Parts: sequence; structure tokens; C-alpha cells
Amino acid sequence: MTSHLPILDIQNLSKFYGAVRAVNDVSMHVNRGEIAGLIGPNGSGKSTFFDCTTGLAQPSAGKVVLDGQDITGWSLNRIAREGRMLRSFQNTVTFKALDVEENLIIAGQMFTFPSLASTFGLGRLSRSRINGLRERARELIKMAGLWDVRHQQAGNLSGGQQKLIQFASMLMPEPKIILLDEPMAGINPKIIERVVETIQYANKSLGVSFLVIEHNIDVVTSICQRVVVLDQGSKLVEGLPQDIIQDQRVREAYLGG
Amino acid sequence: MTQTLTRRMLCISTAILSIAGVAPSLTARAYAADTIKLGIVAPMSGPNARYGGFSMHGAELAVKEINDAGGINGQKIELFNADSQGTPVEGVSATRRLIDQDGVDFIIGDVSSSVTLAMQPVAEDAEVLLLNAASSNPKITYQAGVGGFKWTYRNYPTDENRALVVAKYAAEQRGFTKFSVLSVDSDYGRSAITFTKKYLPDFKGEILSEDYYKEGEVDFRSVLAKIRDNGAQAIIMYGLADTTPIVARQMLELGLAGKVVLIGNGEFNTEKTIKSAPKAMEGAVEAAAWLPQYDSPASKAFVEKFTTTYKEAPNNHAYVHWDTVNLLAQAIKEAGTSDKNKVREALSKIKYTSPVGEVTFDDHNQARLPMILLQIEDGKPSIKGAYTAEIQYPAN
Amino acid sequence: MFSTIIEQVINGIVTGSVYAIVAVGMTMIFGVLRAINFAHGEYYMLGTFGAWFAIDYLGLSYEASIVVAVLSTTVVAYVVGQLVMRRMVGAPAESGVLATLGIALILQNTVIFVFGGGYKFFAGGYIEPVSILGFSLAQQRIIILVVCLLVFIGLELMVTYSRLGMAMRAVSQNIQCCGVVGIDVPQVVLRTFVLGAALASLSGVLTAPVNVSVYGGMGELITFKTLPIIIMGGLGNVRGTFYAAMILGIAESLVATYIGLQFRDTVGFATLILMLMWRPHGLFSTQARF
Amino acid sequence: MSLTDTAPQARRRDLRIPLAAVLIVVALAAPLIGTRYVTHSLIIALIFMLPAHGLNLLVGYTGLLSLAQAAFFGIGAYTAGLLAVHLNTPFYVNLIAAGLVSGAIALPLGIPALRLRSTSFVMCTLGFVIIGQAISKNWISLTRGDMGLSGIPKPYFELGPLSFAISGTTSFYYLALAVCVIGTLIAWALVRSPAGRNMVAIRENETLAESLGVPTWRYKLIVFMLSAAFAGVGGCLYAHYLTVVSPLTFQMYYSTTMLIIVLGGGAGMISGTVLGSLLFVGLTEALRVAPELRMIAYGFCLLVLVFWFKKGLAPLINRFWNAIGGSK
Repeated sequence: MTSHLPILDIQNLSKFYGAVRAVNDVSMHVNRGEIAGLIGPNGSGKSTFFDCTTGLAQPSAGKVVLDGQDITGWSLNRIAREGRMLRSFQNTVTFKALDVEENLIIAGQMFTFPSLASTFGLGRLSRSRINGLRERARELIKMAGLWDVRHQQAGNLSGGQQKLIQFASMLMPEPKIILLDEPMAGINPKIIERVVETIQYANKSLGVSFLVIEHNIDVVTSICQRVVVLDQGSKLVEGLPQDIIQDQRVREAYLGG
Repeated sequence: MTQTLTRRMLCISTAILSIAGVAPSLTARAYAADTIKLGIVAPMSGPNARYGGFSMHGAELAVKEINDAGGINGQKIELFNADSQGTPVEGVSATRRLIDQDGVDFIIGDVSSSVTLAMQPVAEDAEVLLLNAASSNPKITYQAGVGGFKWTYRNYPTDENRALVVAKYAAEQRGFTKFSVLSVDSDYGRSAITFTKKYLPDFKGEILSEDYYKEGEVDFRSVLAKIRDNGAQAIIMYGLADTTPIVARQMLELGLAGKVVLIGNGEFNTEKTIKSAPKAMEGAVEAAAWLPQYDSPASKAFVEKFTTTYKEAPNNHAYVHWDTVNLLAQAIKEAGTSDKNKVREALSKIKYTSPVGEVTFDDHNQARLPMILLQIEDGKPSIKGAYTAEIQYPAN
Repeated sequence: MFSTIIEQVINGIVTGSVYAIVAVGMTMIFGVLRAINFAHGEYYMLGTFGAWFAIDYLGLSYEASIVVAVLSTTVVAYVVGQLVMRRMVGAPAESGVLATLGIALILQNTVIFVFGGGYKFFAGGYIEPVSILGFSLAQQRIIILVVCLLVFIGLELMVTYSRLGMAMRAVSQNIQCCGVVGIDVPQVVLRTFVLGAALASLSGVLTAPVNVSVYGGMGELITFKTLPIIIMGGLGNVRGTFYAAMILGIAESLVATYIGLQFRDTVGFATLILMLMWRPHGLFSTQARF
Repeated sequence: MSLTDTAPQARRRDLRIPLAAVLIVVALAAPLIGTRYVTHSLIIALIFMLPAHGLNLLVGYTGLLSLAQAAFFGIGAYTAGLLAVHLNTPFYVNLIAAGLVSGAIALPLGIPALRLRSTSFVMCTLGFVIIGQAISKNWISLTRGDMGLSGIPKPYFELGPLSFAISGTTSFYYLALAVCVIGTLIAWALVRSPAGRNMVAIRENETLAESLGVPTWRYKLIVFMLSAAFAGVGGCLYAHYLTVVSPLTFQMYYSTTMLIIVLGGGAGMISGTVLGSLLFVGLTEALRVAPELRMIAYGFCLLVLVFWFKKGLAPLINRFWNAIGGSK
């Protein structure tokens, strides 16, 4: 556990779409227990980089090492299930027709049931596992301040509340690292605070590392310990948040686009 | 909201009412025994309705004639119809309903062989007389009479007899040796060809190509072009009545008319068909159980009456159903009662004179029917003879 | 041997052009509605019946019967469109399947109920064969080919230049934005639907002389022929549908010649499945709609 | 309706248990109360119930609209028919074999098909039915082609020294009822299990489910196979009941029938499918009063279903069920 290896180490990752180099030879890492930020102007390749890291897309070249294990080429679900690296999506997604509690239970299931076959069981073992999940779900629901709406359909809740469901869901499986894709997009400041709190709680109390794509510079400076800037598919600069916002190249990239 | 709720309530009550509609029918209606109840199972909806429509009309006409003449032994026939949609499940449901709810003792049906095969055990179980008038699968009577099902009778020729008659005539009278097959892809088309293949070597005939078309097929140009090029003298076609004109027209189109003739069965002889492509139909040879132009007073009267009643000319299905109702009527008359057991006995020994000739049943409850062989000459069917043959049943 | 292949290809093209006219209507309806129209063949049937009725009962000429058939089908399609299709905007795929199946049952069995189940004989048309380059074809088939080409040229122009065409493209691209820019989506759906149904009925009238038999259930078979075509053509893609119909027509023709007629109906779906394994998104890009 | 009748009462008793008991008694006593026609109709409902359960797993729970059910139904019917005719195997062997064969055949078909998106998937599954029919027509040495398999023996059991045959409608009803009860319980267990929750997750949002570690592809394949197995078992009942299997078994009519049952009853609910199959058979049989108008009326019923009962009838029944559940 005292390993000094980074939790996530991405080496020379590239993604080409035909002649277009969406991500070009980017290397970065996230240290254990760290909240790292990933910023860059629109179209700089952040999302593609995320997708390639988490298995939603396959990188054209490069290597992704998660907690010492090479996970390049794994599928999204395998990375989540076996690697315990979870990700969020830019537009908030929840299982809209299900209630909040069910949303969280689903999120925890694949980590509680050791094999696909075991998920088909309905015996006492399964029941006790599900009950365990339900308890954990309720704890997280309380923490996220969703207790009053826990039996409502997720789709009927506000965007901010759905965002919280999403976070709580990702905490269900006791992840090692969570990758957040613009978590603050389109939510009101009140919820932003709550999201920030949640992230910090997860980071401090649960020991989850984070890699966050975010446009809101205030949020980035307040939560991130280290920031990487992407521009036109390549890594522009890396450093402490306060240094980054002063950096001339970063300003040019944003303004000159 | 209120509006949608009321609307919903309305729908629910409609649904419940429609289900409740079944409820009164759950108890079998007790009818006075003054009518003879006859059920017809036929496809009346969907694509197969094109056969069921004629069947129904044929049977209706016969029933009307019989009732107008005072019924049988003083009893009138009451006709019940039930839709089989041409699928076994629906056919069996229809049969069950006729037996249990309408309380029929006699059923005529169905057109499609697989439906008839599924109906057989039901009729047997309920001891209801099942008269088949239009299915040609040999299995139906292989497993009837001494073969098993005592209550199934068939008043329709089997394909074997037909195949033999046609093959013999084509080879001996017309001198054909090279044949191409173009038949419908159903038990009827397939089994007719199987039997043709059994007999063809006896007449030194060979089959150059073999194609089966699916019901509703409309494009035969490819196959006809192949047949034109392979040098066949005749096309063996056991097909559907509504497809024959299409094939004839496309033969005309591809220049086959007058060079290759159609032989087999598929209403080659009706005015409609011949009119569609007179040149292509010239010389066609057909073995049919009946044809509208058949020169007998009873047949002519039927055609006339059917045409005036329904504003369209009868086809084979109409005739066989009309004829089968009459056959049943005579059996009831001979039995002297509408008791189904007695009628069944009477049917087994009946000597019924149809407009075409004498009909008797063999020990498999299969009618020995005269088969008319005809050839189209100068745009008109010309009858070349009538044949009756015994069926050779397989050993088991 | 070679001339046989050429002849079969020509046969295939002639068959393909019938499929093309029916399928293009279906694919346009899919484009705006995202629903598979299982009732589409029924409009083909209605067209044929309309023409048969005009000739047999009203004593009109074949040319006049075309007008009667297309107009009467348009009226039916308008009613169906108003009552049903308009309301299906944004409905899930399952509802689309059930609703169109329901319509198919109603149309088909109403025709059977009114005109009787028996098959009718279609008397009109130009069935005399003519010889072109040594291949014999009925005149009617040449008419079908020409009309098919005209229809497709017309549709290309309409889709590119007319207001309805542009609205159709807009709806098929992004239905949410249409409301914002002031396109009345249900109206576009209705018009597209009526146009598609009219084309299907036109195809029915044109093929009636060579297909001769007219009966209530004939539409179902056409529906099944066109389903694989619209998928292969890239759902909602007019030009793709044309090519797919031709490919299917030719493939059917070759299969009927060299393998056996009994496999003909399987060709469509077998080709479709093989193609989908090779290119899961259709032969022609779905992006390039209309 | 009873709902409004009991409304004025201040305290209502929980009527659910008595009602359930009544339903069970009715199910058990149905053949004794009704005519054989009623029993027969119920058997048809039971025959369609299992394939509909399978389809419900696929459409209602996993969100995959499939029309392939008739193909697997046909495969099951042929498997059972061939075994019974040629090897004269006992009923339970046929039943299991039909399910296994259908499920196994679904694997190679599902692998390419499940890669497709919505409409293409629907068409691909419809293609399976069309191709299945062509195979059953043309593989004559196995299926006897269009002649079909007829005279399929009555189901019989061979349990140790005990051996008995099911003949007659009433006993077949109990057999079908037993099979359906077991099938329904299996379906119920499936959807209640964590896997069932994962299926729902796939239906609701496949990418999200995937990102939460759900191996969606494998689940879809498994569910596709399971639904085929359910259809196969239904096919076995069909073959033994109708005693005839012909290429007509492979027709879209059956696929749409099962879809109507699932959606009419209420997709994503086990009770919905049970209700749907009874309702479907009740409706089609009730419409027999007017044979010529039957299918027209049926078509209108479909439209009513689509526009006014978007979620099927089960939600109404659920409401009723909760309403009789005693006072609040």
C-alpha cells in the first residue's frame, strides 16, 4: 500500500482518426491520493484522452498503467470492474426510470458479485450482499444529501441532484480512482459547492484519487493539487494550479485557440 | 388529467366488456335439435383469405340450396364459420370453438394442410365428423380410417393420382420427354412433384430443372429464362390458381408462349387465366377435380348460381366446398338421421354422384374421385378423359 | 452463358425498380419518423385495388385508373396520417411496430371485407412484349423503369430544392431543433407519409398489369421485400435505397436462376444479414440522409 | 367497478391474499368450470406465455426489440417434434432439449446481431424468422419440408417404473400450467436477481452501465440466449399440443403475437406478460363472434393499445392490486 508508484500512469498515449491526431503522444500520471486536473480549450483532445484512458475508445498508441497493471486495450466495463477506475460523462447520466437507491445499488453490483454467473443467483448469499449494498447506498445517499428523494425516479430530479447521484454511484464500488469529465458543467453554484465537498470528502476520507477535466478555473484551483494542460492534442504544460493560470502559453492557448 | 382518466376508464371498460363477451359463450348453448349444425373452418383474414373467401361462398351456396329445398329429412342446416387465418393454432382454436360452443357435429375444413393435420386429433377426440375438401397433403388420409383417425374424411383428390395422370398423358399423348418443374413451395406443390418423379422414369421423361415459388411470388422471369434456355418441352406446374396468370403472362413476355406448355394443375382452364395470356395457355394440360366448363347440368347450374349470387365466377375451392356440403347432405339423408355416428357409417359406404362422377370412400376415408384431364385448345378447355385410381398406401 | 447473365441482370433491374419506388417511400417515412412502417405494402395493395376497381367497376381506361388509384390511396394515407402517424413523433420503436401492424391489419382486412377475399384479375396495362437488344420485355416493364428513374430524379430535386424537402432533411437530422426553427414536425411527417404512400400506390398500379392477380393480402409480401432494402440503403437515404433495391433485384434474379426460386424470398434478408456483419451501419452512410 | 364500490368504506381490509387465493383456485379449477374450448384457449395462452416471458426479458428488461422469437419458437417446436417422432423420448427430455437447442442456436446468431443498432437489429432478427422458414422448407431430409411433422405423440413421462401419458385437453392444461408456473418463477427469479437489475441498467443507459462495470455485451448475449430458450420451451408445448409442426411455425405472426402480449400486458413486468397472454387470447377469441371483422377489430385494438395504454395494462392492474391492499 505504501507504493510510491502513481495510481494511474499514462505513457505516450496517442489517438488518430485517420490523419487527424486527436491526442498526440501525451504522458501524464495521477499520484495516489491526489486530485489532478486536466484543462485545455475546447477541442484540445481532453475527452478523447479520457475515452482512451478509460476504455471507451482504444488508443492508437501508448500505454495505460493502473496501479501497476497494464490495462491498455481493456474494455470500459473491465477497467471499471477489475481496475476500479470509474469515470463520469460530460452530460449527466443516471438510470432515469429507477429510483435513487436502485441507481446506487446497480453501481455497486458488479463489484460485490465476483462473477457474472453469481449475479444470476437469488440465494441467501446474494440477498445478504444486496443488503450490504443497500446499506452502503443509504450512507452515500445521506452524505450526498439525497435522503429525502431516495425513492424518487432519478429522471424526475434536478440536474444538480442527478449529478450528485452520479458521484454517489461512482463511490459505491470503493474505487481507486475516479475520472470526472466536466463535473461542474451546467449546475448552479450551490450544487457546485456540494460537489466540491463530495469530491474532497471522497478524496480525504475514502482515499480516492481523482483526475478532473474542468473549465471552471476557480474549482480547479481550489481542489486540484496539480494541473495538466492539453492543447491541440498535445501536452502543453504541467504544474501547480496557481502557476498554470499565470502561464503565458496557457493564456495564449485559451485566447488564441 | 381528468379527461385522460375518463378516457382510460372508457377503454378499460371496453376491454373488460370485450373479454366479458366471451363469458356468456363459456357455457355451450343448448340448441333445439331441429337443425343440423355444420361448421366451416377456413382462412378468412390475412393473405390466405383469397382461398377462404371462395370456400365460404361455395359452402354457403350449397347450404342455401339445401335449405330452400326443405332441408334434409326435414331438418335445416345451420352454418357456422370460423377463421383459421391459415395457421394451425388459429385453426385448432376455431375447431374447438365450433365443437364446444356452437355444438357442431360436422366440420368442413381447412384449405391449408398443416391446419387440417392439427385439426384431425381435435375432431377425433370430440368425435366430430371432419370432412376435408381442399387439403392435399397425403398424410391426412394416410393417418385416417384404418390408419387411425376414424372421423376424418377427405373429398379431395390426392396428388399422387393427379401426378400420374398428368405425367402419363404428357408423355404418351404429347410425346414430351424433357420437363422443367415450377411448382408452389408448399406441401401441395412439393408432394405432387415427388409423385411425378416417381412415375416419370416409366415414361422416359427427365427433369431438367426444379424450382419452387413461394406463395405470392410475382416474378418468374429469371426462372422462365432458364427454362427457355434449357430446352424443356413442358413446365410441370402444380401451382396456385392466382399465380398461373402471372406465369402465363411472363411466358408470353419471354417468348415461351407456344413453345413450352404448362402441365399440371393450377386452374389453367378458367376464363380468367386463359384470357390473361391466350397464347401461353394454348396446349396446356391440366388434371383437375372439376372445372367451370364441365359439361354436366349440375355443374353448369352451380356455376350460374354462384356467379349470380356472388358476382364472380366460382373457382375450384368454391366448387369442392359446395360439393362437400352436398356430399354430407346425402350421407345424412342416407343415414336417415343427423346422428353423427350414423352419418359417419353412411359416409363410409356412400355412393355419391357428384356433378363430375361417382364418389366413394376407401378404407382410409379418402374419396375415390374422378380426375378430369383437359387440354386447352383454341382458348377453351377440352376434356380428354376422366380417371379414377386407387391410392397405394405406405405399409405402416 | 454470358448473355444469360446479362438478361438476368436486366430482369433484376426491372424487379429492383418496383422495389425501389415502394422502398423509397418507406425510407423517407423512417427518416422523419424513426419508425419502421409495417403497413407500407398495404398502400401498394390499395393502389392496385383502386386501379382494379376503376377499370372493372367504373369502366375507366388504365391511364385514368392510375390517377384514381393514386388519389384514393392519398386520401386513405391522409386519414391514417392525421389519425395515427402524426401522433407517433418521438414514440418508441415498439409502439411504431405495433401501430403500423395495426394499420396493416385494418387496411388489409377492410379491403378483404369490402371486395371479398378472392383474388381478382387485373385487366389493364401494356403487356405486349417488345424486343430490345435481343431481350424481350413487356412494354409495361419499360414504363416501370422509366417511371422509377423519373421518381428518383424528382425526389432528389425535391429533397434538395423544395421547402418540404428541406424540412424533411431538417427533421431527419435533428428533430429537437426543428421546433426551435419553426418547422411543424407533425406536418412534415404527415406530408412525407402521404407522399410515401402515394409512391407505393403508384408502384402498385404500375406493376398490376404484369402481376395480374389482385388480392387483399398482397401488400404484406411487398413490405417484407422492402424492409431489407431500406436497411441496406441506409435508413432514410434516398439514393442508397435506389442502389440497394437494384442490388437486391439483381441478387434475387441471379439466385432464382442459379440456385432456385424457392430461395428467392430469403435473398433479401440473407444479403442484409451478411452485409450487416460486414458493415453494421449499412452500405450507404446514414449521415448523408436525403 | 369494485374499486369505487369499496371506496366509501373508511377502513379497507387487505384483499390481496383472498384475491390471490381465488386466482389460484380459478387457475386450478378452470378446466372443470369451463368448456373444453375455454381450456383450449387457456392452453394457447400458456403456450405463448413462455416465449413472451423470454421476449419480455429482452424487450422489457434489456431494452432490445427483437422479432426473432418465432424463429426460436419454431426451432424448439421442431426439436421437440423430431425427438418425439423419431426417438419417442419422454416429454421432459423434449422440453429440456427444445430449450437447450434454441438457446444454443441463439449464441451464433446473437453474436453478430447484437452488434447492430436498434432498427438494424430488429430487421436482423426478423431475418432469422424468414431464413428459419426457408431452412425448414428446404432441409427436407431433416424436417420433411412442407409436409411438416405430424402425428407428434402425446407427451408422456417415464419416471422410474412409473410411466404415463398426458392425453386429453384437461390434463394437458395442467401440464402446460405446471411448465408455465415453473417458467414464470424462473423469469421472476431472473429479474429479481442482481443480473435482472443489470439488465434494467442496460435498458436505461448502456454506456452508463458499462462505465459502472457491467459487461453489457455478455449480458445481452446471455439474455438473448435465455429468451430463445424460453421460446424453445414454448415451442415444445406447441408441438405436443397441436401435434403438427410445419414451416408455418416460422412466421412473423408469432413474433408479433408475442410482442403484442409483452407490450399489451406491460413490458418490464412479469405479471404484465402473464396478464398479456391471457388478454391476447381472450381478445382474439372474443373477436371470433364476427369472423370477417375480427382482424379489423384486432387492428383497432392495437392502435388503442399504442395510444392509450402506452405502458400496457399492468400498471392499471398494479394500481388495482395496491388499491385492494387495505387502507392507507
